[in-house]
Amino acid sequence: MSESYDRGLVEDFGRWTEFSAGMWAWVFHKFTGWVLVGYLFTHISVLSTSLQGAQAYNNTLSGLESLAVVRILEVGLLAVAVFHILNGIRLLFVDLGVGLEAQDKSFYASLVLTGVIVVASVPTFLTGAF
Amino acid sequence: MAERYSSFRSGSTTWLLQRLTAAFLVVVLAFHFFNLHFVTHAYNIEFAGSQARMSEVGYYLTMVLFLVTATFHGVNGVYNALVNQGIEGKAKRAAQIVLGLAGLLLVVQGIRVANTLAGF
Amino acid sequence: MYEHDVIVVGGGGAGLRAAIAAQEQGADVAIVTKLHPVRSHTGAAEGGINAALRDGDSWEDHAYDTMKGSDYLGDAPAIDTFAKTAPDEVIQLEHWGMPFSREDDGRVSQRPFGGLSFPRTTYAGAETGHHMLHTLYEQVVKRGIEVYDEWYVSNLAVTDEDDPNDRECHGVVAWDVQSGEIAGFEARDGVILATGGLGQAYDHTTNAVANTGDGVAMAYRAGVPIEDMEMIQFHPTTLPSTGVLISEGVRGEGGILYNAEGERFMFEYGYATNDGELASRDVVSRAELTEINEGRGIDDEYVYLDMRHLGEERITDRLENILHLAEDFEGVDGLEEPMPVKPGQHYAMGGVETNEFGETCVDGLYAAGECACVSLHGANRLGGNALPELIVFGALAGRHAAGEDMGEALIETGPSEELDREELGVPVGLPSEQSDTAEPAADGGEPVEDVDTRSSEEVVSDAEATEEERIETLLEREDGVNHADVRADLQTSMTENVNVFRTEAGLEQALEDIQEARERYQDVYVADKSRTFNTDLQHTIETRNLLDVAEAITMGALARDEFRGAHWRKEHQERKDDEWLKHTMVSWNDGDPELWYRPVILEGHEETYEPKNRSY
Amino acid sequence: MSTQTPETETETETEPEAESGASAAPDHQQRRMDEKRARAEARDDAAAQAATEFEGETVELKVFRYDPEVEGKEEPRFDSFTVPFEKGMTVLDALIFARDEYDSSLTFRHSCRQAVCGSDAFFINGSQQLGCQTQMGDLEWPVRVEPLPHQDVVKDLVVEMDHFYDQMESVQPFFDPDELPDGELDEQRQSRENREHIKLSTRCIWCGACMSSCNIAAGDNQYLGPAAINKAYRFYMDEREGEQKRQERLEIIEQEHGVWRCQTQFSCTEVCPKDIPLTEHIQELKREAVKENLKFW
Ligand SMILES: Cc1cc2nc3c(=O)[nH]c(=O)nc-3n(C[C@H](O)[C@H](O)[C@H](O)COP(=O)(O)OP(=O)(O)OC[C@H]3O[C@@H](n4cnc5c(N)ncnc54)[C@H](O)[C@@H]3O)c2cc1C
Ligand code: HEM
Ligand code: SF4
Ligand code: F3S
Ligand code: FES
Repeated sequence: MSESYDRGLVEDFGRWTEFSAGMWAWVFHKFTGWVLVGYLFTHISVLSTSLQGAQAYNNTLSGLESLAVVRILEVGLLAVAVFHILNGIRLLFVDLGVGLEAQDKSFYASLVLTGVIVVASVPTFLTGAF
Repeated sequence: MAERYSSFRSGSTTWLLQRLTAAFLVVVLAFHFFNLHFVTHAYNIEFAGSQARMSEVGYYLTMVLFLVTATFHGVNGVYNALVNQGIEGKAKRAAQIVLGLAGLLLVVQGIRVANTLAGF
Repeated sequence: MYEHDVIVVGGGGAGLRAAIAAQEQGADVAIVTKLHPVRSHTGAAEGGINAALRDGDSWEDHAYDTMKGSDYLGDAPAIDTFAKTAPDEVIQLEHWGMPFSREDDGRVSQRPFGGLSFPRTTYAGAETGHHMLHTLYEQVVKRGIEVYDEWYVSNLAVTDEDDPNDRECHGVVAWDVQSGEIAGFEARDGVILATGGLGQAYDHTTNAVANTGDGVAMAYRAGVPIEDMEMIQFHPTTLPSTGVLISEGVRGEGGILYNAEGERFMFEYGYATNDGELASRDVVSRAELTEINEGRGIDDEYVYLDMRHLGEERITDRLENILHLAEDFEGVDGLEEPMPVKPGQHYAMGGVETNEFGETCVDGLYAAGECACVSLHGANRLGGNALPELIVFGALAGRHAAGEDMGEALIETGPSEELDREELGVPVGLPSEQSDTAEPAADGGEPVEDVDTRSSEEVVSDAEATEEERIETLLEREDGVNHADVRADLQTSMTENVNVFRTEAGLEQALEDIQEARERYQDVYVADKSRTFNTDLQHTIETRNLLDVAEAITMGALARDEFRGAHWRKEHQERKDDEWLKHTMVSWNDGDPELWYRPVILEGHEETYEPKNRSY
Repeated sequence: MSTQTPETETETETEPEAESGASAAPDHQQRRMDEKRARAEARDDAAAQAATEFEGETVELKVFRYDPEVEGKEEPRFDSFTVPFEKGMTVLDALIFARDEYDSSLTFRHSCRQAVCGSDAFFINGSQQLGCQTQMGDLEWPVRVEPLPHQDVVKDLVVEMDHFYDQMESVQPFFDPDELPDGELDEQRQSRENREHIKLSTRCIWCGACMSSCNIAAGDNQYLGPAAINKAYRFYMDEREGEQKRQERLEIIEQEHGVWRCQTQFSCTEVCPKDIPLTEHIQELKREAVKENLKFW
């Protein structure tokens, strides 16, 4: 049984609403993980401008930092990283077999905490952006 | 029927490494973020500052280790995600090669950057 | 056509044990079953498995309890074999890893059960059957025994000699439910029927929807006499809305029964002043119904079973499953409130007549488990005696079928020369119009006088052809009666008339109803024309089997005018040992059922029994 | 209401026959024909009346239909059935009613009606549950019943289970001790604690709900899946199990498509009708595997 019988629209109908906490956590963790890898690659390439000398490095960085989009993306990155960290810690506990019964609650806690940290950091991140 | 599950390496090592790197990354990533967004603000970063930080051996080593662990963690994570989607055979082999090379490239380039900043 | 040495029909406890035993004898075995083995109803058994394992207990005591419990309608050779072998078989299960409940010293626990003189019921929580079934299936997997699951066996391939004693069974005909393929299965050495119960003849039952007495009906129509069919056990504690069973373990642990007035009626009304709630099942069932009939029931329907006083710890340790059942199927929290219970059909003591090795009178045909009647339970089965029966006689039948020499059996099988016949004043059997189309002999071929000269392969392929035709006919019909209507009417009548309390008029009424249902069944049609997973077709064929077994149950009940074990007759309130120490036998007789009797054997390999008064 | 079919308008009157025997036959014949006609008419009306016929509450059941062989059913679709609601009615009861009263070709597995045979796991209102264990009253109406997701559909609510069985059987799900006590009637000893430890894992009824709910199993066909891993756990943790088989089994479950694939989504644990803490068991085995491997370093 290598392929599943395709139930077409029937298969998908209303399906996503029925995800439970653990599944959402998995989806988010995956998404944030991928974003972080993506960022890691971008990050290193941006920093690579330093190989062409201090001037290039400074120009690139300040050039990017002066863009409002970049600033907003940075907030996004923070959100992604914070969630991945918090949920990652949650997963580490799950791996240790600690608090399995509260796995849904700890997921919600990660979400809330991420929100709080991100909101609190917005002023710092956006200083001088606009 | 065990042969159906033959694999190229034991899953437990990479699984454990993924957790260990994660535990390490929690600390360093938090430090990194805090350092470059709250202590020094990202919009204030200049070559000179980076160079100053990088010249400290401790910091340099931490950053290199950070790079290596993050790369392993990220690349292995992506690979896992692909296997979870059931890739097999050629596709799997290709993923291993591509991801492995990308990771290597990233680490090499990262170290070059670090060296430059540290002024080696 | 498929070919194996031994073919086991049914993947419940009996079938699996038989297959393992035959395989250990070196036979090439296949299990053909309409449900995947782990879905068999053995998995529903809760209470436990009886076996004399400990100091202070002995197999003789177990045998004695069983004989007494049977109300002296059990055959001593069967009972002896059973009680003696059960301990080995139970230990065998333990060695196969079954997760029994344990004592502090790590040995398997035993608890008291109704009708037993020693606490000899081993158990695994309140899910004993589940664990036993899975443990056995695990061994089947280990041995790589072939399983044809979701294959419905619809007929036996038996030769056509006049006298059933001369017939030979060469295999079965089955169809793959999933694809609709009809195929013959040739058995070189033997066919073992292990198809389980027939509770679907009733509408309030603890039995599964798949328990339709297929094996009994198939063997019956192939000429094997069926024995003591009227002996139907009604379990005293089933949930009123679904029939789900509340294990006897609850009473074994100390649960009590009381009526609407809050009286502990087993004692207060003198139904069983010694054993109270732990009296034999028939006694408790009748007590409950008497309470209800006399207006002391709750909602005129049920009584209460209370286990709250046992305390949460003990309940969750030993009866946890009961809490889930009461909650899921009746919405009652067993820790907080008493559970409503009433009697429901539970077990068929009767079935295909076999000797103590599981062999029937037809050569190469065996039966084991609930579908068989080695005559172990007689007129009443003790709680916890069915599961050991599965493994004891399953194993014996398996080994015998695979060729092990076991010597001479003490129990005689098959119609004999001097039949002690009985006529009923009510019509039974096929309605007149059906008799020409009725299968004239065992597998539907032409009857032959002396010897059937066909090769075994021919016998199987002929049977296959007949079966194909029958199914074709059912599928071709465009209009007619839905089997579900017939089945529902049958079930209602059986529950009303052939229940715990039986009256002459009621039994006659039931026979009329069955006769009428038979006639309607002639017009039955299958609405679903698909070959893929056609459950409509399957249920239609099962309904036919239910008609045949229900009729045999009722015939036997009408003829037996005494009160013995589970069989209670309003007009005849005493056990008549002079007249009725004999087994009811029904022979299909090519569509014209015949009722006859065979004496009970009270003298076994080692023990001899004296009928005693059965009081608890 | 168990499996009993509710009374229908075609209930026949049962006048007791005064005389029995052959003379009654023509009579019976006549009555049979009459009844047959009446029934055919009744059936034609049944569908039309359905919605209005029942007194009291009714509930709408939307059932997934598919049959590769039957014209009009080759395309998957939903059929609606109106079923009279009674307190205590389960989804299985409702399905049986729909089948027996409206459409006998409606196909689904079921047997025990008491959550032990594991045949009737369906996708009910968007989650995997046993039909017999799910009260209609506890669901949002209309009730939507589909076959288990991520498995091939054979017909209507029946799915192909072979893959699930294969996975279950691939972990060598059988007991294989190194040695057995040889005294007559000697049993192996097992402590109560150890039995307690494996108790929950032995409850599995092979219903496949967990496997169907797991996204990883959906993506990776070779993944053993929660039920099979739990089965391995049952033996691995049993102190009576032999050392050698224990190692072999550990090797099977720590293959690439074994425990490592589990992403702790917990949906298996949530849907399991026997409340087996599957995720916990899988995690425990991951740790066991790591521990085992660390020993060799
Ligand atoms: C609720 C309940 C609780 C019980 N509790 C206890 C207890 O505590 N202790 C005790 O000793 N006994 C108990 N019993 C009795 C005991 O469980 C049964 O008698 C016993 O399990 C029957 O086993 P079996 O192998 O004969 O049949 P089953 O387990 O019913 O198996 C029958 C098999 O035959 C197959 N089959 C049937 N018809 C066909 C066909 N036409 N073609 C192919 N295959 C077919 C089925 O697929 C199935 O695999 C209990 C019974 C019930 C109902
Ligand atoms: C800071 C602390 C971090 C923690 C605690 C953490 C934790 C985890 C954990 C536990 C997993 C494994 C999930 C599983 O297999 O079940 C994981 C997956 C992953 N992580 Fe991290 N991580 C961190 C940082 C990072 C960083 C910096 C990156 C980017 C380079 C990253 C990228 C990924 C990716 C791509 C995955 C795979 C996601 C998937 O399943 O698709 N993580 N993380
Ligand atoms: S683990 Fe639970 S959900 Fe999975 S098959 Fe077993 S009983 Fe069903
Ligand atoms: S849902 Fe799947 S991912 Fe793991 S926790 Fe359960 S097996
Ligand atoms: S019918 Fe057996 S589990 Fe639901």
